[in-house]
Amino acid sequence: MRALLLRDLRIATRAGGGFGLGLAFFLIVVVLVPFGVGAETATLRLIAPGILWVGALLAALLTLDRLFALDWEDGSLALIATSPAPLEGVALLKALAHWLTTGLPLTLAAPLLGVLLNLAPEAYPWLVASLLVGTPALSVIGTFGAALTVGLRRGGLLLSLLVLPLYVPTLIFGAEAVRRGADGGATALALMGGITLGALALLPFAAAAALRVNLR
Amino acid sequence: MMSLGPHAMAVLSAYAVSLLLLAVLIGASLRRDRRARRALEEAERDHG
Amino acid sequence: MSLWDYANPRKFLAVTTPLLPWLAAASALLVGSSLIWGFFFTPEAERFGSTVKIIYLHVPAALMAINAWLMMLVASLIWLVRRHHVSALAAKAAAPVGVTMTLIALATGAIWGQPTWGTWWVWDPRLTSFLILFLFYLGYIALWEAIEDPDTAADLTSVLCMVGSVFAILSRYAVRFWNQGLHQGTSVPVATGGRTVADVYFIPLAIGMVGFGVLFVWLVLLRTGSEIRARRTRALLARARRMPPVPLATEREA
Amino acid sequence: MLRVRDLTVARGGLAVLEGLTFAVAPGEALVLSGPNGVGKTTLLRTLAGLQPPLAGEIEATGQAAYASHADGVKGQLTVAENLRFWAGIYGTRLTDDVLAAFALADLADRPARTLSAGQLRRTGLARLALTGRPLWLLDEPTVSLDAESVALFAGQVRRHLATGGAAVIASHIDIGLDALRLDLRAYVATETATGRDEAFL
Repeated sequence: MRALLLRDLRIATRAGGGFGLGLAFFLIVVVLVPFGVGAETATLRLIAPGILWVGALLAALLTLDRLFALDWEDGSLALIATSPAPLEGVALLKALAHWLTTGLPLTLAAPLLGVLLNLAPEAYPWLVASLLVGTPALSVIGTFGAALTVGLRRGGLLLSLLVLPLYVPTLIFGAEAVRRGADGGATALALMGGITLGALALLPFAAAAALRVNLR
Repeated sequence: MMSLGPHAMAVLSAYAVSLLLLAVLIGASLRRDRRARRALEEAERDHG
Repeated sequence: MSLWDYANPRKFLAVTTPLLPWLAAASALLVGSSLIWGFFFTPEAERFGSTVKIIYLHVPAALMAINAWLMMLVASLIWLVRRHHVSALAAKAAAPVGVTMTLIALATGAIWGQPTWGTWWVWDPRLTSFLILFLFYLGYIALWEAIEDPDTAADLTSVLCMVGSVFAILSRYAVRFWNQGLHQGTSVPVATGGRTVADVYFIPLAIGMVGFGVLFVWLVLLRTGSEIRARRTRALLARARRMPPVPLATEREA
Repeated sequence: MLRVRDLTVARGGLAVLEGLTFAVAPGEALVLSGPNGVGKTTLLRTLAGLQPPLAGEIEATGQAAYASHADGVKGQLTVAENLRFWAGIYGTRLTDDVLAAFALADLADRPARTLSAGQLRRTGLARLALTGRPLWLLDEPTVSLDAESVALFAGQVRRHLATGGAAVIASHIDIGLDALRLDLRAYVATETATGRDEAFL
């Protein structure tokens, strides 16, 4: 099983593997916002948590539809399905690979971008904590969406339509945790942690079921 | 008995929008049913 | 004759097709009378003036929007467990009805709030939950449309419906956490339709709720019938296109 | 090794083949022949467990390794990395003599996207050997191979059979193996639609 993770990471980091894609998209989105919203630092400070979180969400979404599509096109998904590796494990490892290539870099880069958006100084630890707890949920929910739409013609677009509503609770708690900071941020963080753990525990099974149906 | 008062516009527009949406739904459902029945009759006639 | 016999598409059609006209008439009568009664014959409420008349559309529609999704959830579970085609097609048939009811609930909710809130749309927790439910409906319907093979579509949409239901409930509480609610709720709790309304308003409302329920049943049975007929047409055409069997006398060495 | 009794397989809701009964003993190979679309791939996928049969039983004493004509080889990785990945999945090890057996020793460090069809197929076969599974299920293994590669392929399959393995190969062209042939045209499903559409017909 570890071999699958190593392979995916190796492919992602190879040329054209799209490792930096999610991170680059996140940078661009956040940098563009002031041009749209105006350079007024007061407004930027106000919306910074929301922008950073929505940027993270979209960046995660962007890199999802290639998750299974590559293995589907060259037939290795079918070969893995007939191997001793359980599809539930495959789904979880795909989510982990996605998190390592997209979620984690985002979390580390977010504070830098917080500076751009004039984020309140005491909010930085909350920003990193909320992203650290939230991005795994984005990855595993996204993996479920990718499993549902693998093999479909316009799968990428459909994937966004299916996955974005599922992101709402994580987005709300994530942004709230940063916005509320010391007073009330902890509850938001805890609730989001609950969602992430629940998603990590249950969604790989749903993703595996979807993969089996699609491989039929 | 029937004075809609200052919010007449709100009440009327709410009813209008809702009834329009219902009409679209019912119309589409009926048309879809007619089309499905016709297609089935043809299929059964040709391939029985 | 157990309930599961209705799972046979042919029997389902035989039983439900004659019912449709009656259901149509009943829903028209009930919904019509409740709207007419509510619109013309109820006095203005003190706090809302005439906008209270909107409850006759908003409350039943909101109720149906939620019930439609629950029905789809149950139908999806039945499909996954017992592989009855009718329940999968019923879930597919109910989605457009549910999404329309959600739209009605959203529109009437927003219009109703406009005079008191001063703006056309307010991120009130209840209304926002219906907005999220609307997105779930869109995803569900889009997934049905995107998949060729009917049985694969039924399986995948069932899984989506189950996962979506969990997240819809999570969203409900996340939205409440996110926005404590602009105001302390109207006299009639919007989604639950609880009885904090004077009798003179309640009777037409009750009729309206029953009316919308019958309308929902009629539309779902009608649309499920169409789905079954479309599926039968598809099966007949597929069978006709299939390879004609080749006689046995070929060089068979095995 | 593999025993099939009165098997019916379906594609897209409709029965494609029915009444299939055959057995493959260790050391034996079975070639499924018949025109394209008769259901060779569907049958192989059912034997591999990728899709459930409509009716009938499949009894396999040895575990099966499935190889579709898309070899599942990653272009960005080298041949060795690809094979080491599959060895990791199946819990076996990539050794030099496996590479030598499939004449891949000198290709080990080349990115897979630079390989020819024949070399790709040899990598696919090396993967099969790495699975350590006795029953090979091969779908159109000799497509786009020149005569010399086909002969090499047949030799490798013979070696696998010699070690007590078995193979079921779907191919509409002759692959030069002295194997049993099963023409699937004789098993095309008749009028009685027993597929998932049955409820609607």
